[in-house]
Amino acid sequence: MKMDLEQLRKTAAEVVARDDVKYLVGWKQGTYGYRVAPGFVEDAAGAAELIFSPLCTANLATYLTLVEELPIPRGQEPDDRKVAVMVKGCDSRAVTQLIVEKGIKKDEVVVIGCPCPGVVDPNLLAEKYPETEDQVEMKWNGEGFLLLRGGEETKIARDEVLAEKCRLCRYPNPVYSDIMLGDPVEPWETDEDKGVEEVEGKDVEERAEYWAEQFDKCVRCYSCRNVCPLCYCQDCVLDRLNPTWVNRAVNFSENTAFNIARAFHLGGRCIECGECERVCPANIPLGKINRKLAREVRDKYGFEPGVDPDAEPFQASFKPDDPEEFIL
Amino acid sequence: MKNGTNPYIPYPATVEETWYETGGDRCIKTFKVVFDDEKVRKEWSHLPGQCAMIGVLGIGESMISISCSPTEGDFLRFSVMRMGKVTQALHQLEVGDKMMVRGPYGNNFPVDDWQGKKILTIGGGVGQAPLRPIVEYVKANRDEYEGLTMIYGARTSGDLCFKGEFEEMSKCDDLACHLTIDVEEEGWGHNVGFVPQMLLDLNPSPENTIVITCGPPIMIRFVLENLKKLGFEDEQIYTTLENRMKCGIGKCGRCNAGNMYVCKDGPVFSYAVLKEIPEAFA
Amino acid sequence: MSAEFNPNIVAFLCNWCSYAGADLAGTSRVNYPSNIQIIRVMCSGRVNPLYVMNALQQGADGVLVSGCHPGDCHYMEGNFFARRRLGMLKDLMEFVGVDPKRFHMSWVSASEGHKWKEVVEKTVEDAKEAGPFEGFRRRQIDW
Amino acid sequence: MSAMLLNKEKWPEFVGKLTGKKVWAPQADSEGMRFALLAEGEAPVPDYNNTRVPPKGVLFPQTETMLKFQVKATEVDEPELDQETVVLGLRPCDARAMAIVEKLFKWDIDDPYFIKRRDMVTLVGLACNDPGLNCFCPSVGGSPASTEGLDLLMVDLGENYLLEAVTGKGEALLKEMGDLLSEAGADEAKEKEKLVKEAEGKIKRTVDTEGVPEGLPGLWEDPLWGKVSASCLGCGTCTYLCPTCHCFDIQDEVEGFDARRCRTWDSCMFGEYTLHTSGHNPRPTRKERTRNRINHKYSYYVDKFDVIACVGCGRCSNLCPVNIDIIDTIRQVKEAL
Repeated sequence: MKMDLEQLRKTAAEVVARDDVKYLVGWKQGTYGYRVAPGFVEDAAGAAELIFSPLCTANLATYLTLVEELPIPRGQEPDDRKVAVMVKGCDSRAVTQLIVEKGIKKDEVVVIGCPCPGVVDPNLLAEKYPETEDQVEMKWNGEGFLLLRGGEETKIARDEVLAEKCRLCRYPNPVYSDIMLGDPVEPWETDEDKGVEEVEGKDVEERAEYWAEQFDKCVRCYSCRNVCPLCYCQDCVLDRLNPTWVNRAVNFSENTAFNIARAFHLGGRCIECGECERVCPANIPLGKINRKLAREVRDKYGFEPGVDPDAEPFQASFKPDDPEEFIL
Repeated sequence: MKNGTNPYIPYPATVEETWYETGGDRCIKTFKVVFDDEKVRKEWSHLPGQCAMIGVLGIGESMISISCSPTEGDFLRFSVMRMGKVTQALHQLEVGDKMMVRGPYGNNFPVDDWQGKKILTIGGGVGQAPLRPIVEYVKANRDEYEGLTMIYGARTSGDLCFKGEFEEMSKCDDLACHLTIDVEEEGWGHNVGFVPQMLLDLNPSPENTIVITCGPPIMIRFVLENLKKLGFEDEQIYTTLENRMKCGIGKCGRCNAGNMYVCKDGPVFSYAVLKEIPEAFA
Repeated sequence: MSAEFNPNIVAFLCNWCSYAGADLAGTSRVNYPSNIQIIRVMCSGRVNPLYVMNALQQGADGVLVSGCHPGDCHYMEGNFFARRRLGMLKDLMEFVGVDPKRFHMSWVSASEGHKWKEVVEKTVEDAKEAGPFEGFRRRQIDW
Repeated sequence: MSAMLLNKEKWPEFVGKLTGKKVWAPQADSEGMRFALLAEGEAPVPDYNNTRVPPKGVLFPQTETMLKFQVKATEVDEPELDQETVVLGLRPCDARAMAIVEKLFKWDIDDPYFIKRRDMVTLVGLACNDPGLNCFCPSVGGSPASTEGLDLLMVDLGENYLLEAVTGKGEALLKEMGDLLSEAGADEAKEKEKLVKEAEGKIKRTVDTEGVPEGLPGLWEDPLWGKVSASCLGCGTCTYLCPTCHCFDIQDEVEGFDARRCRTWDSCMFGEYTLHTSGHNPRPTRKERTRNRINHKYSYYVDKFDVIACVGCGRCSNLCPVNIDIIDTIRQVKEAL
């Protein structure tokens, strides 16, 4: 697949030029190395900086709900213009799920879909090809990737650096979009979810030990929660002090409670974009918990979030014949 | 307290008297407390404008301004509005119950520098609590100050704090007390209208006068505007700030307004200082 | 262990069926283990997963949630939601290493005093098998 | 001060001689390095770039019990802090951060917990021979072999460590080691100088802070804050992983009848940090919070303590999930001046 940057920038410029669009969120070159930063584009000049490459891991749908709503000063009209956002396949599921939950309305956003042949895991990439201060360009190259740095071209095999979420991805093409860029990509054979299976294979005590080690590292920076496009409560229950569900103390007990509660609140809602795992400064494999829950929901309840904008939210609905073999 | 002891240790104080100043959902309750430990009581000294961390063990602590003047006696008074977790717990305290107190924190009104001047206090709602000590201080040291004028307003007569104390004040000729409420009420013998407007109507002379104002941010904003109209200089105007606080001693970092820690460098600021801090009225 | 381990069980019972069922068990003099601490909630659908976690954090060795039979809910459908959510919670807790024997859910109607006895017996027995809960209990080691 | 040599083969013996003290050292966990207490008999060689979480927790633990008490009682107990501690192999930037934070904790009223811990700790630093990608310590007054805040500095000379005592505590530690060490000569000193120079040369990214502390207040309403903070997620990664960030929250926790008052790290990037009970928030959006973070480090702290509260360790740039890069931010500030 060829992602035509010209076309992307032209489309972006057209969208931001529209009267009913406030700004566009896309990806732009980061400040150094393999970094890619979210770009907030308001004019054609900004649109010319946008990129779409295998380094664009960030899920920009989170910015749809992240903006603080301040009271509008008396005499001023609310700014009702739309926000445009560029999405990959997985990100588009977040948008869909937000629409399902009425977190956003369809007519509040302009979704620009980018079919995605899979992005890289920046950690894996840096491990194999050390990061330098130079800005790099990265491209999809047939089955693999092409890394351009300081006039040098390096071919990298796909399996070497492909992000885990992409190996398991079943929706490389946006499921929901207003404008689609380029041609759809061919979905690929997905692997077995080895990460989840490995944990499932342990017995209960080994699992407890495994997660104890993981949760013990948690510093409770809440980046997993904040980056999640579907964690958008104004007043998070895990922040509350009256009553206090989870203490502020950072120890294994509270960290576990925090992480279980976070994962549970994403049950039947997680769209497996892998952002929580990517941003975690302690490298806790949060994706495993989320994917496990998503798989249970899919297998037991036949529900998949973020696919159908007209679906009922999973936790706020039921079927009379939901499984109940666990009930005494 | 002094260096060498752990400043985070609160001392038990017994509630001697308590009463409600106002009613309603966000009611204000005043506590008169006395330290249990004789030594703590002796070592404690505060000046008008300072605050203390008061709380209940197992719930938490809040920074509350001390609403009595040291001239009143060996006790402390706090007027607390019921808002959150800690203040709800405080409101459940009755006479004889224990409150944990540490402090005093923050700077104070420069009462010594103000000797020989006229004092004008402008308060709104619970904002009268930090102003009450200065009123009491001036009342106790009448010879040293030229006079005291108090402007105090609230939404309704029921929202006025320290109501019982104003009657007596208006009897003295060098003390003036002007009360106002937002909306007309039956049997209300005082002014009706907003505080900033009342200030304009009274038209106090800026000469040899110090103004201290405290109240809701919106009131402070208009009071400041009107004071400027009346010709007051920035150095003559004082106010107190508030921010979320945890430690009270300038360590925990959250109460900063610009480069000032409200708990250490404040809460009393002159407008001359304050207008240089961009965050002060945020 | 010489003395027999007596687990602490926290039970969240719905006001309309299970609580009445437990009541019936009491008034009918049905003997059942006394390890259980009952917390009455209006509906099993009201049981927030955080309740379950908090119970475990604060020293419960097992948790039981009990509500009306499907279709009998006083609020028409509360227990259907509970079934979905708590089923998911059970899977999740199992995945993070909480013994599934520690968490049970049951349907007990107001007339099922004997079923209540069975449910409690099963819950207590399972919790005994799982042993004292040491997992993410709020320990005081660093206090 | 005296300079000594320690053969690397004797490293386990060196560590072994620290018995009776708590020893913190960088250790590998499932993903990367972190500072942790050494178990008896362990002596991992400090061979690492830097830990993800700074060692500030040794002096300022993420969760610290301040007071212990019983529910409904009025008596409080203080926890006992009396064990000698050694931190092995921390980086000069992190040690410098401790010296910077100490200024605040000693300002006016002493913070008893920090000070007590500081008095009982011996900081043994390890100079950087191979600085990381985002290291910029020379730009903010540090150096790969800075001794500020350290008691003892180690320099990796290949086969040996060069140990230079900086304070009396470091000297005492050297004495304890007795004949494990041998006297260092002029050659080693030269070797060290060469390595430090090399290390400084390897630092690629720099910032120019000239005029930034004085200029920042004037940029209060500058559009750059909106631009910098637009992509901010409002998480605490940058602040929790910052060796100089020192804000904390105090909470009471109850467990049965036992209760404690504890403090935990807090972050100015959280909305809840400044939220008043009334619902009013003086810093309502990420823009104000980002502005406060940069101002606090580069302006307010300079006003109060005459030093920039950033040591150039590069952690926030490294780990920010959305590439808010402090080096680039200061560059933008500089441009806007």
